[in-house]
Amino acid sequence: MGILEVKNVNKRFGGLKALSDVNLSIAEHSVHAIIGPNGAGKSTLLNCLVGKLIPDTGSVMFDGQSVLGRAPYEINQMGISRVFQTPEIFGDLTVMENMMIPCFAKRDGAFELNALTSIVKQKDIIERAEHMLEDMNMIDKRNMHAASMSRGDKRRLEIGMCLSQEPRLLLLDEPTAGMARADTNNTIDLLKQIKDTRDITIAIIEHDMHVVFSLAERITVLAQGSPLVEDTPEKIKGHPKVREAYLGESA
Amino acid sequence: MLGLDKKDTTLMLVVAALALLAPFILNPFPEGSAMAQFNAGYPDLMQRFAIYGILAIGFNILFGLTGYLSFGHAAFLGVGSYSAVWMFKLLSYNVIPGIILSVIVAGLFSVVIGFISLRRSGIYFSILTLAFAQMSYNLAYSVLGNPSSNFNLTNGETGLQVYASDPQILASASAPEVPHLFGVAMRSSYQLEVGSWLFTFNAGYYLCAVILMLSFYVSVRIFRSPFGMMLRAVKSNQQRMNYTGLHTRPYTLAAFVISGMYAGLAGGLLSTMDPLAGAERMQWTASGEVVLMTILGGAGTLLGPVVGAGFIKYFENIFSKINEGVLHQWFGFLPDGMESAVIWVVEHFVGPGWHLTLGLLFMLVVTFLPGGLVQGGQHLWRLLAGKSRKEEHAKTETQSTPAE
Amino acid sequence: MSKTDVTRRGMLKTGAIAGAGVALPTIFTASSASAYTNEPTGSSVTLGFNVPQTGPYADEGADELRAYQLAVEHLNGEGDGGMMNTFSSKALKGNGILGKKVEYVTGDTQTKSDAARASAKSMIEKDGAIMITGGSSSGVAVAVQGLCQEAGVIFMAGLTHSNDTTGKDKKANGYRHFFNAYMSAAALAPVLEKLYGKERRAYHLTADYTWGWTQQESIQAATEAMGWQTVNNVLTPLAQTDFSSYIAPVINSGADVLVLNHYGGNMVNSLTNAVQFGLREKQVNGKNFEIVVPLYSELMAKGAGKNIAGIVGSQNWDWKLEDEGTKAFVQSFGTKYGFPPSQAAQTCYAQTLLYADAVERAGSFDPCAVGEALVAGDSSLPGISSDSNKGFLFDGLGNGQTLYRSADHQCFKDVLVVRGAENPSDEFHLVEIVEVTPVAQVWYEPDHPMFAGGELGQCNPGA
Amino acid sequence: MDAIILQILNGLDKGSAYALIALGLTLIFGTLGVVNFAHGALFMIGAFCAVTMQRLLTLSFETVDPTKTDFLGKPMKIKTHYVEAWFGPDVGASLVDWAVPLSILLAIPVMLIIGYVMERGLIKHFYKRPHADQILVTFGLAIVLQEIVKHYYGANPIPTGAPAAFRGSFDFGQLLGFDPNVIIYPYWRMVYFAFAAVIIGAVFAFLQFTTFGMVVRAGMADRETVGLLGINIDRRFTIMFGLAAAVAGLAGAMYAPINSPNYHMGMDFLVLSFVVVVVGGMGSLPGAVAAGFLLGILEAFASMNEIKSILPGIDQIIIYLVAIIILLTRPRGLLGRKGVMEE
Repeated sequence: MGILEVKNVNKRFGGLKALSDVNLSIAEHSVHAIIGPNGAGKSTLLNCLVGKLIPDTGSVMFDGQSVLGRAPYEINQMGISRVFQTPEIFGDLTVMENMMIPCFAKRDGAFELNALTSIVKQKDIIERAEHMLEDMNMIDKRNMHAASMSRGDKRRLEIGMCLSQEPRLLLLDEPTAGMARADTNNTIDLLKQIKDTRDITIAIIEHDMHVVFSLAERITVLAQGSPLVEDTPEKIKGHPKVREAYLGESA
Repeated sequence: MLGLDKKDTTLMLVVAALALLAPFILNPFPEGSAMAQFNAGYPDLMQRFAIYGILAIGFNILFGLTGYLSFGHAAFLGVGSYSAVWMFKLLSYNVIPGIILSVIVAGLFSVVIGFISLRRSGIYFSILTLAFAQMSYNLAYSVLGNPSSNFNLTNGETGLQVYASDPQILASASAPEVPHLFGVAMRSSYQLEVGSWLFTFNAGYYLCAVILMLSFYVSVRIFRSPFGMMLRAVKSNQQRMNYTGLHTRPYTLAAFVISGMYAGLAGGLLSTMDPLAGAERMQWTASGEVVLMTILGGAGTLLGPVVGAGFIKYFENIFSKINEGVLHQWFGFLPDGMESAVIWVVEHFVGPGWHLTLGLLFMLVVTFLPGGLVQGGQHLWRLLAGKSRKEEHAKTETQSTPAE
Repeated sequence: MSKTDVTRRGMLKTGAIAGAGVALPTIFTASSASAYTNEPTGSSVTLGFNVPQTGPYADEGADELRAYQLAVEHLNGEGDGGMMNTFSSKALKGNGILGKKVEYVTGDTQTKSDAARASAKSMIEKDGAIMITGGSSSGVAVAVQGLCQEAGVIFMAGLTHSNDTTGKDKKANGYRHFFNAYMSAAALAPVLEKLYGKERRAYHLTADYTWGWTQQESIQAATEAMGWQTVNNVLTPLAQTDFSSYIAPVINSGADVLVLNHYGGNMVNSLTNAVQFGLREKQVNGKNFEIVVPLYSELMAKGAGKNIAGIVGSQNWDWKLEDEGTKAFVQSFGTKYGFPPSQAAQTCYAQTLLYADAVERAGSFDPCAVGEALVAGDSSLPGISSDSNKGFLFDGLGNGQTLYRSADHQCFKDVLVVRGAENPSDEFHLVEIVEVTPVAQVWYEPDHPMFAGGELGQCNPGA
Repeated sequence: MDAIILQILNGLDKGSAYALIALGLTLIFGTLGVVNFAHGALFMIGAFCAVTMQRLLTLSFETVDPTKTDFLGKPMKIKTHYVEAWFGPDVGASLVDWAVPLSILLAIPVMLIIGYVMERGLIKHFYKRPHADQILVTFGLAIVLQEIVKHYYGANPIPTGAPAAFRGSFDFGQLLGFDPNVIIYPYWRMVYFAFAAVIIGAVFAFLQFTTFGMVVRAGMADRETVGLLGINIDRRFTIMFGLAAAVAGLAGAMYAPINSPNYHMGMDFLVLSFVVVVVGGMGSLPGAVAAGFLLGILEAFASMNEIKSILPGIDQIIIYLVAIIILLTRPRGLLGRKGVMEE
């Protein structure tokens, strides 16, 4: 029994069948990659996991509880954090503030009307946020406007924000898309480090095979809305069906 | 002090000083001088500065922090005004129940309107709030205000006022027949004459000033609170909010209701200073006015909205009163031909032309002082002071976030 | 850059107190030494002219302001004296009021009660105005009247036509020279009967606010009393600009008269729309379809253009009247400004003179004394036997013999019934006078149901 | 039945005005992303183009007629229109009579120039600025334009009649088999409806069938991409702004005979037209037109006595009520696109 169990999920958009009979099980503490050509349904699947979309049929269980019908913030509070393809951070806020917000969410829940206490007095939150910034190696940027940072830094910040919530499952949507090689490698190192040091499960959607094969312990290949194969990276590498569906397309 | 850091304490002290010394600051010109026309230190206008300041501070909590542009805040102002006058009619002229009820009723109103309107964002939200306010205005002006019907809630065009036949069950014989605070009439004033200067200290104004300072203080606290940070986060990225386990709707609703209660408070105070509540207070132009005040002064800055409110009210009340006779006094020293030429030009911008001046001012400020009077002013000041851009940048970061 | 015009308190101008003065408790701006609000102690006295300068009634406000300026000139002995020469009371001498030079301040009501009150307050608090006058709508008049009552200054209403101003909302410190909705109806009814007969079915369109309601109520009562039926009364929103959807149902309603209880822009648009729909050419019940506009003004006639031809309504005054007062006023106003005055101008001019005259007769600016003088005396209008027929009787201000009734501070005088000219010879002859309805016909008792419910209360001097 | 048909006609007529204003507003929203609070003022200026045309055609010289006297008892000055002196009384009079249709000739260049100057001189600098700043600057501009018009033309409405040929009403009911004089409708209002239909059709055809229109539509959908193609989208957007101004101006000029123009008529329409645009859905031209007609018809129905007697005051709030209901059931109005002006 994995931490995330997807069973017989179907999703249609008008005449287009985006997901058909998707079954997926992600084991706890593993790094699980989902790959597939464009239009294979990767993003749709991800959106079904985090509450942005609701599947037509099927079930999505996280740690034994259904996530279906819950709003994204509720699913997040259950322990699933998501990193976006383009970093979604609070651009108008400082880096430190960016990091404090998930800390508040972790401590106070989805809503808290603490309108008359000063931020400065929130010692525990400040400590947590600073700690996480140190972990992310960004403490020197704490007073920067988040929007003015480089893309790589924004990505680090976003991952840090997700981690500061201590999620049990971290979903990454093409975390290295559009990154320079050096930034990509830094991100891989960061994710490796996270995997090694934290009590966490990672699911990653990725195009970049370099990233996938450096990180993943198991890989699911999605094509035309349904899983093609699921196996270890070594096996996937040589799988003829995968070559046909995936590499043929991307070539 | 009071849970504020050093910079905010300074700001708070500056506001307090401005508010308490307003009778001096606003009357810089001696009586009888030609410039006395520009004096603004008389009770009615000082009260209006404070009251509309409160309204704009409240509006800024919603618009400046969350970016949700409400075009219907006048509804809460109107509801607050009506509530206060009803308290005068039913209980007594003591202002306390009126002010309290105006805040409560406006709060309830904003819960309902906010709950529905906040289901949409952006311009869709603006139009929903506008629609609610316009409905309130139209109904208050006509259907709900017909004196000959049994259900006369607003007294229509004439405006809700206290009649001798009203119950006033708590009225005591010793209290004045005008709005008062435990016997001190709101319109009673002390006057101080210094040389040819005359300063007026009005009881009503000081009540407004104290409430303004409180409102400003609460607003500073909200700006510096985790809640305030969450509101800025809503403005910055709602998607990330949702995927960080935060429910944005309660945050925006709370901001909406707080800001609606500020508007109700301002409305209640308007009635307290002058116990007649007209329906025009709820018209879209009134909603638009508070939007303009906030943007003109600087949305998202602490002081901006108050400055913007003061600016607009000053033009409305001072410039509209300058007539040809006054101009002849001013320019009487010029040779005849030149005098009439100058007067001909200036005439377009004062008296009936005060709208033109205001319109031009809007355009000039927004073009040359982006971010409003306060931020633009700071920017200009730093340019003049010749500080480097880096320093400036570092400074803005520690400040509250600019508009949008 | 001389002297001290247009500012407050003669006391300061005399410079009696130098150095730091003592803080004195006051209500409004009456200092403890004075007996009433803004007692003028210097060589001048300040009046407050509060008129719409922006918004739809700005032109009407501008005309009111012209009349006020003219009145101030005449009071100060400049110009030709205008109606001061024809006014039956001879107390005014052309040396200001009680020897004090008349000065004035102006403000913008924006035709909003809030703004009007703010403007009036600023005149009282900042400029030391002893009297407030002006306005172009009843909502504003009632609001400012209430304010003046509280502040302890006299309010001389400008153009306000609602019954409430001197009815339900009357105040001891407030005075109205203009006529009202009841008088319009009473004056119109016999003329309508004469022109259109007793068998008529009327359809009312009514502006949905206080003035509209009282106007409609009055005209319905008056026309029903002479036998007309009222088919329908439809309330229209104030903000309405296109009345087509209210006019269309009239066509097949069986009505043969349309009464437009609208004022200003509302009236211009509803009338224009009604004419567009061909109502003027229509035949219903074998009669010509007729349109009635109970309250006319020159500016409305100008706005509606050719559409007003043949349409009957009422006016407080018209410059084409032949009496001496009117002639003097038109001559004086026309010479200064190049066109004849409107009824709004006339009522404002008359109110200013009446106020000044009352001050002279009272010998004081004390609002209570002035108020008493404004409606003083036991003189009464001839031909009306009523206990309430008491007040100040005067003549020569353009409306013939007029009574300022003490019971409710309303003027009683003849009312004009006018009609839009078919072929106006120029832009000043848009309306022609059909009949001057004698005052006896528009008389009512102060406790008439349409005016009941209010109390004048006590005069308030403010101190 | 006749009442309903009449109200449908009224609704179409009101809807024409709403749709025309909303169309221009949406063009500016959609192409430039600018919230234009001065759009109502453009409509007003259009109406005053008609007034100006009438003034131009009635420019007169004065001769003194000693036999008559004016109101001050002086010899009367008789005014003669130049056009009548030049072209003879008949031609002159009919020129004056046709002032409103002729004013289209004036309105098109005037509005294009105003639109061009406005965009190049002011709006251009506000593309990247927050919507709040756009509101402030265009609102300021609207006030300035209004005050200028007020200064020259006064605050009172100015009667601007339709040509005599279009006064009076058309018996519409007889066409449908009703008795005579049951369903009559003013000629000019029918002209206005037809005119609106032509303008709306022309704008759609222009956007649909010309290359220019294609580029603009592409720009509305994705400005950056079109910019990347090396197409000078800015110049086209300037032209679009002029076009939107011209549509608003023509709508105003032709509206003059329906209701006498006054200087604040733009503000009266401004709020309504924003409601129309938003109900139609941001960035959707067909949505704006559909919403204009829908709200016009509903407003006409709400003012019927039968409905008002059940729900007093419904005509005061109907538009806002409908707007709320539509926005709650359809998050982006009738035909709005995702992500336009939702932040």
